[in-house]
Amino acid sequence: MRYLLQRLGFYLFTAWAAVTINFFIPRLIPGDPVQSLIARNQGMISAEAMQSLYVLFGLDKNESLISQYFDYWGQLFRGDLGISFTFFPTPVSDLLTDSLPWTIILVGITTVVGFAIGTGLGVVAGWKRGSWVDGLLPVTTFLSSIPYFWLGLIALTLLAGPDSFFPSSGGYDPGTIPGWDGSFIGSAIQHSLLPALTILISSMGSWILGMRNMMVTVASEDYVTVAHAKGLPERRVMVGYAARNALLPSVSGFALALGFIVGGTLLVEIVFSYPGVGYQLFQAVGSQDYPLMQGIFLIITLSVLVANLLADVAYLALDPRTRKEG
Amino acid sequence: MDPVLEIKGLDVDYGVGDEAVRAVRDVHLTLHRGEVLGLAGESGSGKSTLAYGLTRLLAPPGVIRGGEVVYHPADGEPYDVLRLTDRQLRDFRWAETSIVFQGAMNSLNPVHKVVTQLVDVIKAHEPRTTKAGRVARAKDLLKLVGIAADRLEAYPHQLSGGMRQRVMIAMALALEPRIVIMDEPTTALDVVMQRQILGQLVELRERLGFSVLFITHDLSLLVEFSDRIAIMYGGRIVEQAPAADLYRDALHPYSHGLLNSFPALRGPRRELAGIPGSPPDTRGMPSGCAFHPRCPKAFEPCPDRVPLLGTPGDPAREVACWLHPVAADTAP
Amino acid sequence: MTDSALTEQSPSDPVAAGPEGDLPVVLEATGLTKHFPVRRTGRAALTGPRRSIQAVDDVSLTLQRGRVTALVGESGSGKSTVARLLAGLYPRTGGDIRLHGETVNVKRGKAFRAYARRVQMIFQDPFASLNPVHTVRYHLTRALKIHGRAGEDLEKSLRELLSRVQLTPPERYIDKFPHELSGGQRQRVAIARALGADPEALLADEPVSMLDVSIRLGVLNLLRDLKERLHLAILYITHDIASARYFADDTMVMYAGRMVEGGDSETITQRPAHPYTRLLIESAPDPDRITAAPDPTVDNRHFHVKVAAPGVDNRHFHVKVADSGGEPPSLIEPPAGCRFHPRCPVAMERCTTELPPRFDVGDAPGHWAACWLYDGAAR
Amino acid sequence: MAVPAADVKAAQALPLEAVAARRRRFRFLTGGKTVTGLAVIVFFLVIAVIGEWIAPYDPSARSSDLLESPSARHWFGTTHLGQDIFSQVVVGTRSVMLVGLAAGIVATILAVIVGVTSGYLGGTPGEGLSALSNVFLVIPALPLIIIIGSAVPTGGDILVAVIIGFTSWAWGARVLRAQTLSLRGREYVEAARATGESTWRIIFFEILPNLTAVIASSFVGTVIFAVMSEITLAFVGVSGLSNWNWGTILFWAQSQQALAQGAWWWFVPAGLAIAILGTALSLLNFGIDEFVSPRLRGSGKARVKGADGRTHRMRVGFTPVLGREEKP
Amino acid sequence: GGSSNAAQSNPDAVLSVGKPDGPQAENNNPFLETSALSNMGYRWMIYEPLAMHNRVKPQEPAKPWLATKWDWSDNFKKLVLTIRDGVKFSDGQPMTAEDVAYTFQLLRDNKALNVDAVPYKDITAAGNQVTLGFAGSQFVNQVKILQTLVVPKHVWKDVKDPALDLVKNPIGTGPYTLKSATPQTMIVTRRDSGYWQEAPKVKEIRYTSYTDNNAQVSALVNGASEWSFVFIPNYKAVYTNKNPQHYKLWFPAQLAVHGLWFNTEKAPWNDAKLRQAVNKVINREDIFNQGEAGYFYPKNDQVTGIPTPAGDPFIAPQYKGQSVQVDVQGAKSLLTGAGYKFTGDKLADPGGKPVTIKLTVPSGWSDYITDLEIIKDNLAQIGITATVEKMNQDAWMKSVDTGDFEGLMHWTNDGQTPYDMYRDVMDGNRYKPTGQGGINGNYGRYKNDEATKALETYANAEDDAARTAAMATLQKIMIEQQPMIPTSAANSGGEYSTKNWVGWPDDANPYAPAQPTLRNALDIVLHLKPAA
Ligand SMILES: Nc1ncnc2c1ncn2[C@@H]1O[C@H](COP(=O)(O)OP(=O)(O)OP(=O)(O)O)[C@@H](O)[C@H]1O
Ligand SMILES: Nc1ncnc2c1ncn2[C@@H]1O[C@H](COP(=O)(O)OP(=O)(O)OP(=O)(O)O)[C@@H](O)[C@H]1O
Ligand SMILES: [Mg+2]
Ligand SMILES: [Mg+2]
Repeated sequence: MRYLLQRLGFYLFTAWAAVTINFFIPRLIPGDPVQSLIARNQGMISAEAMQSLYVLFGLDKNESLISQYFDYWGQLFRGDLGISFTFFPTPVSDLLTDSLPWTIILVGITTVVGFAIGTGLGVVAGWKRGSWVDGLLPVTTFLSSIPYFWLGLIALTLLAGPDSFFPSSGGYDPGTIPGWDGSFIGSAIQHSLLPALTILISSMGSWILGMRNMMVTVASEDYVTVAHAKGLPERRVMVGYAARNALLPSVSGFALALGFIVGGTLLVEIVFSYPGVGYQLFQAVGSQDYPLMQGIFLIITLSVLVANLLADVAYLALDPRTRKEG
Repeated sequence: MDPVLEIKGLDVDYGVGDEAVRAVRDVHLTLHRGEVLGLAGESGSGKSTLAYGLTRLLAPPGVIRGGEVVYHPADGEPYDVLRLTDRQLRDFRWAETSIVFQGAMNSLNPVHKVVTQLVDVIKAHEPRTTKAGRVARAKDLLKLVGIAADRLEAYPHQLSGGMRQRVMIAMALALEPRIVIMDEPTTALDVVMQRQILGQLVELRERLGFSVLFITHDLSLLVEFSDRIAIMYGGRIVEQAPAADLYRDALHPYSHGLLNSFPALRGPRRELAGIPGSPPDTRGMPSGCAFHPRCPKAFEPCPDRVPLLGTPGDPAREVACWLHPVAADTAP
Repeated sequence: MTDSALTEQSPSDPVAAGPEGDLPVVLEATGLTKHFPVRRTGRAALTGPRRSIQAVDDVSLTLQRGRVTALVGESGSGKSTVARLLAGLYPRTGGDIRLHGETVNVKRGKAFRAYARRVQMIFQDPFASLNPVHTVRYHLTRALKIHGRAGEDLEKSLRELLSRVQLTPPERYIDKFPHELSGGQRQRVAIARALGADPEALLADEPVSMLDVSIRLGVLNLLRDLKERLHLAILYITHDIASARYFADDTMVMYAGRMVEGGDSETITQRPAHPYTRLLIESAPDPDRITAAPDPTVDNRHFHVKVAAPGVDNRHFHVKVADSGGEPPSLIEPPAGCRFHPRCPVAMERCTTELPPRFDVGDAPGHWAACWLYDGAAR
Repeated sequence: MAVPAADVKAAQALPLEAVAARRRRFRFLTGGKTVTGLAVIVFFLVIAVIGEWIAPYDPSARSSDLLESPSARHWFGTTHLGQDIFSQVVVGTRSVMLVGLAAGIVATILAVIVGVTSGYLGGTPGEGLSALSNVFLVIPALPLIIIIGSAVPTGGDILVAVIIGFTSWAWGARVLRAQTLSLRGREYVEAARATGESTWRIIFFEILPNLTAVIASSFVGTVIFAVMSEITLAFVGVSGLSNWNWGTILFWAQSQQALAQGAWWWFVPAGLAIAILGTALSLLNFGIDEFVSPRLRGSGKARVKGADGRTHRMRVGFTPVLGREEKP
Repeated sequence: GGSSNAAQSNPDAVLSVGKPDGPQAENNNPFLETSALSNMGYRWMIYEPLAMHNRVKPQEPAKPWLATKWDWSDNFKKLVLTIRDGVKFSDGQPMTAEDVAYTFQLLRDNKALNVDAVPYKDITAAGNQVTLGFAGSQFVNQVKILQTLVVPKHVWKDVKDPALDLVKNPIGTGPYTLKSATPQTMIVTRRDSGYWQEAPKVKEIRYTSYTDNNAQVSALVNGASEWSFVFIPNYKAVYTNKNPQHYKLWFPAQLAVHGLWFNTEKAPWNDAKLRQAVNKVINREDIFNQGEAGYFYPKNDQVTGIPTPAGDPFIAPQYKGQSVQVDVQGAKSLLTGAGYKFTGDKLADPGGKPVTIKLTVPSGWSDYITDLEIIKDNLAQIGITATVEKMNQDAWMKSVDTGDFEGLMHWTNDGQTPYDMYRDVMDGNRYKPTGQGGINGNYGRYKNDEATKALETYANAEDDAARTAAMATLQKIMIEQQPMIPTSAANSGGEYSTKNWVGWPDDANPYAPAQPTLRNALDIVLHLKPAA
């Protein structure tokens, strides 16, 4: 409990600092949302529109950065993330509600699955050094060295096409209407297969490797030898004694990966035209949409922090040594 | 006394080929029923390697190059442990021979409760026992070594070093094995704790009647606690004798030197001679008797020929030294 | 255990031969106290009392020129902390350290360097106290340079230093990395480094505990030789009381952060006064016990401890090891009164409440014990 | 929030690894993985240096061979402007290597400064620095790089490298901090202090040398990250990189919808080059890992011939028994 | 997948429209360019303008729509609109002059909504007539005013802040109503009844927002999208050849240009002779074919810079039919005549300084980058060393705003006459010195009183003759001064498939720009008939 409280202080500080940085960095970029909007439309919006847009976005008022900063905190405490510029006047929170589930479901599930499979293979590779699983390592290393987007594009070209089972873009069939019905969910799953595969392939390598190395380290710990000496079944030694302990360092890596679900998949979403947060962030950056950017950053920051908190809790649960008495 | 374990010509290497380190060479040793056999020798002489080798627990790159480890079960024919299949070996382990490893800190899995680790071993070997029965047994075991039963639920880090060591001893006795191997079980503890644990062990031995192979480099401890002592040097057993005899009259110059390196707590203050020189390099073991470069009494055959372990006269003793020639031939 | 054992000590030691009062005191500590703050977290941080580990409490000792003082005690009793306090590595909570009578109070910078030059420390573990990435030369050169002793003939100083710790010929060792040396050689390098500062006091924290039996002796003999040749004041920390007897002139016993007994080594080992010291000595492995003096009252379970304090009834009491609670006391909330009382077989009422001061035992000059048993002896 | 324990363990194992003669330290170089990695990196470095001279064409020069598939004249084919893709890849190597290395250096220096100092100092300044790296860790690097990248008007590789470096040091700092924390308590550091060494000397001469391997592996890690980031930046068209690199090639391929046009040659070489470089760097990283951690070191043969005539995999818990033919 | 089925047979009379705009937010505010409604173009299906103006033929009179008649008087300072009778909003309420007047009032009172910055003043409704009064001549704003979408007063009067309203349920007079909107797909369906003219054949229009061009193009190729507006490189190979019979694209020019701008205050680019020489060497053919994929921004080589054929009626007779030809020799002699010298093959200005130019472009704007690469090559032919520097978009926007550049590709505004375009290029009233930002057109910092005056005349002239004269002056200045060099025309077009629907506009029948997000989209939908 104390440990958690102590961590909480740390999290609060980190959150504050991160939010502050998130606030200032977009504002240090030259240019403004109106100009970006005009530029994006290359002549489709007339120059006259400029003034009306300034008025619209409330950028005509000259407020100091500091007072904007405090306003921002005020808004945050009211749970108000502001209004997006790109999709003016849609509240940022609405936009996030639209995009977050996609990202969380796609990337969340693949991260978890990737971790599970990767770690499982890593356990075997580390335990049975020199076996075929160990031989997989160079292949997975190569696969994880390929940039996400490139792998995605190649996958798209090779696997997706007019007559292919894999759709080439989007989160679901344009014809279907989101809802909890079979056809929508089926189509959503169908659309998520290719991006999920890409993420899996390129992320699994590092899990395998990390777990394998930990297994090799742990396998030579005395308590594993003792477990052998005790004549326990091999599986029990591998899983209960070696893997159980080797997993600990991976937990924080996994938590961090969970935290980066939101921020780390920009490219996958761009390549697969997936309607998630990553793509939204990319758009927001492109159009100087500070409120949206900030909102997404806030989500990312919070999710990283929450993931870390979860990791702490998981650590607490998994590693009794961190549980302090009294 | 009937033997329970006979080690015959055991050779253990680290690595294979030219790079290999010959850590244990041609060791012959017999462990009798109910005795405490002390194994002493300086660091790196191959004590642990011997202990792990005979149970086949050496981590890579350790390999057993040859020899036999014959186990005499309570009923049935003796068999060679080195020829057991993995399955048989697993069954053999702990039920017949248990090991208390050097550092109790590392022998217990930090993430499992004491009870889990105790129950684990019972479950693996006696799958028919009930869960409650196993836990009750674990409780009894802890009591046996003087730890309150409520410590069952503790994690290793919540116990002191001494308690952990005792948990390991309790675990070693869980299946009432006939042999307990203890590799430096007390070096990390201070003397008060050390004595407590050893006292307990000796008492348990009397009650349960197992044999102990006790490894340490603290000869003074062995003299006090064991029935017989074997001294290792450079991967070989160089002397073997009843404890008191060895203390009174060590035949091998190395044993002599070892005994002379301990300051005595009582009695007159004597000058300590120690052993000159430094331990041999495992990769380039001296020819002949490995101790000859440091031996004050080395003479003509020592650098060339390896002395074999033999009985110098007293049938209870064995020594491998040219000063005490035995009937046996010499090895090249 | 006759008095002859006493007079037998180090007849070869010219300095120690004289009465001890005559020897100049190099380093002196009085009332040395060190409390490590315990990190308070969570709710306790707001409400709970400020707690600390009382690692060292009210420790006084003196190191004299050309004399070895041993500090023994069980693990965690604060021996290393005393050494570190003396070396100036920890700020102290209380007490006073005097170098040649002058109070030292420096933490860093030039003044610390000047102090470090006169008081050097040898660390417990020769495997850990040398930086694996630096050669012997680097280690020694630094020691010489920091203390301005490098001069023009650095090479000569280096050789001299190595020969002094019997690492000869020096060329063979000077460019080696620690991992290329044996434990004993490493420990010698560590000693050479300490000597590089040309100190007056040497604080040796368990200098041999990590070493093999056959190497141990060499290092101890070397230290003794240094003491005799260079007249160093040496603090020898160990938990091997037999080696204290062999090597040290005086011995102090620590228990749970406090000094419990002190006196010359032979007296302490042969006629321990404090029950803890007795326990310690009885626990030490002693082959003679079974071979030389078979005693029917001693078995493996019970230790037969004779209390031979003058003024106290010659009582026999047994220390039942399994019951004596092997656990050292918590240093965060140490037992009131005598810290040993929960484990003491002869604990009295007052032991649980009153802290015993030092009492002269009276059987030998300078032999004292902090135990109420000797209250009468003092009177 | 812990450093992978393997690293910590590894560093602890180092000083104890007395047996390893220095000659054996570099045995990792004989491992196939490391040599391959090193060779590939050296190859790319050479191309980076001489690329401009060996490229058959000016990578920006237009020609009339519009969008041609690979041929003897254009090994990797041409772009929609008739530019030679092979030349683009070759010339683009420099920017990739430069940004990767420069960012790696910047990030590593920052990581060392922040990590080691915060680990060694402890107390408020140490905690502060550690919090700083945590904050940077929490902020997702790639979006941040994109944002800052779009804040600088015109690129220049070095500037991009500096941005990447400045946003990606945090992880290294944290690993180094954990390492330093464990080193700080080492006796040789205490011993140096007792000898009278000054703080900065302890940091630079006692602690840093022991971190070399960790620093090297964090450097390699950052280089991988920097290369990927640079390419990503170029690919999404954010960075102000004004010259050729593999990312810009992919950007052009993507914006001209090369794959839809069937111009696979536009995509494949640059992507493969990235993957090969990344693999090479990872391989090098293994090498460093194995160099640091004796336990990861492939300990000679993994299989031996057993007494029963079959080969056994060396494994924990079941020591193989060799054939007995050697003994009489 | 199911996506391709939709296009194969079309029993539901569905039209699939696509745009590469990424996920949309549910936002149907017809006044905001940022709403999904505007982005995707279904705004035109729900709301209707007062008159339908064909951008492809800007001189053609607009078709009466919600207004049956409009009369300008008082030199375009007063407009009387006659509102159509019998028009009903989709909620059944009739549309009246009140609603029209209310719409104009909204625009007047909410600066943020008045995207065209029309200076509305007096607005009155009487009977079926609405009268608008202005302070100045609205000649150049005529179409903008007539294109105003009419919103129902009974709905909007309750809206608290029209600029911040998301309009969940848009109600207009158009033939379609919003059925559903998700970030990816928005569907409008035909009104059952009550549309004031013949109902369209298309029953349902599905707007899908694809995340990027690639996705949109493949949707077009596999038939998931039947109508779109997206850049397709190598369009023949990628798109039309996949189904030459049905897959079409049509990108007619409109009255706006893209071209090379100079900061005309920076030497040597303040020299019109130099700019003219550059104009002579720029290869518009290459730009069109390579940079604009052979169709995207149509080649514009009219000497006046006015895109044809849309601009044909405005071109002064003396310039009619004249186009710029690449003429390296001519350029060279022009330069040497003006005192420039060639040393080797490098050009030096009369002062002896080598002539160089730094061309800047946002990184990622691939067509502009390509254009500039071509221009760079072209300039090398007359010894000018050009460098193409990619910078990030925001910095580039800023450099455009403050004039901190030497040369760049940029666009001009469009309008129904070339006035808007010329005004963007050379309106002295918009001049701000280099370094000062907040500029709104005239990025080249071009200052020419004659041009400024001609622009004023054109906007405020009381008769067509004066306007024609002013336009001719502007054209003359453009040719002689070349304040910027138009390279391509802006377009307003799109890709469409005739597989399920026919009746699309094309060269033969250019009744509207084929772009789903322009006002004429409704007109096109009304023209569509199921393919036989
Ligand atoms: N993995 C290994 N690879 C190579 N040599 C090894 C390995 N493990 C041990 N050795 C060598 O084998 C010899 C015997 O080691 P062993 O651990 O058996 O000694 P020990 O007698 O138990 O020493 P200690 O008293 O220090 O525990 C030593 O010289 C050691 O250096
Ligand atoms: N830096 C520190 N912070 C907190 N507590 C400490 C610190 N150093 C030592 N202690 C505590 O102080 C007590 C005394 O430790 P010290 O190292 O002095 O014992 P020691 O007698 O040297 O033991 P050993 O024989 O095991 O070396 C122990 O309880 C230890 O946990
Ligand atoms: Mg051992
Ligand atoms: Mg200590």
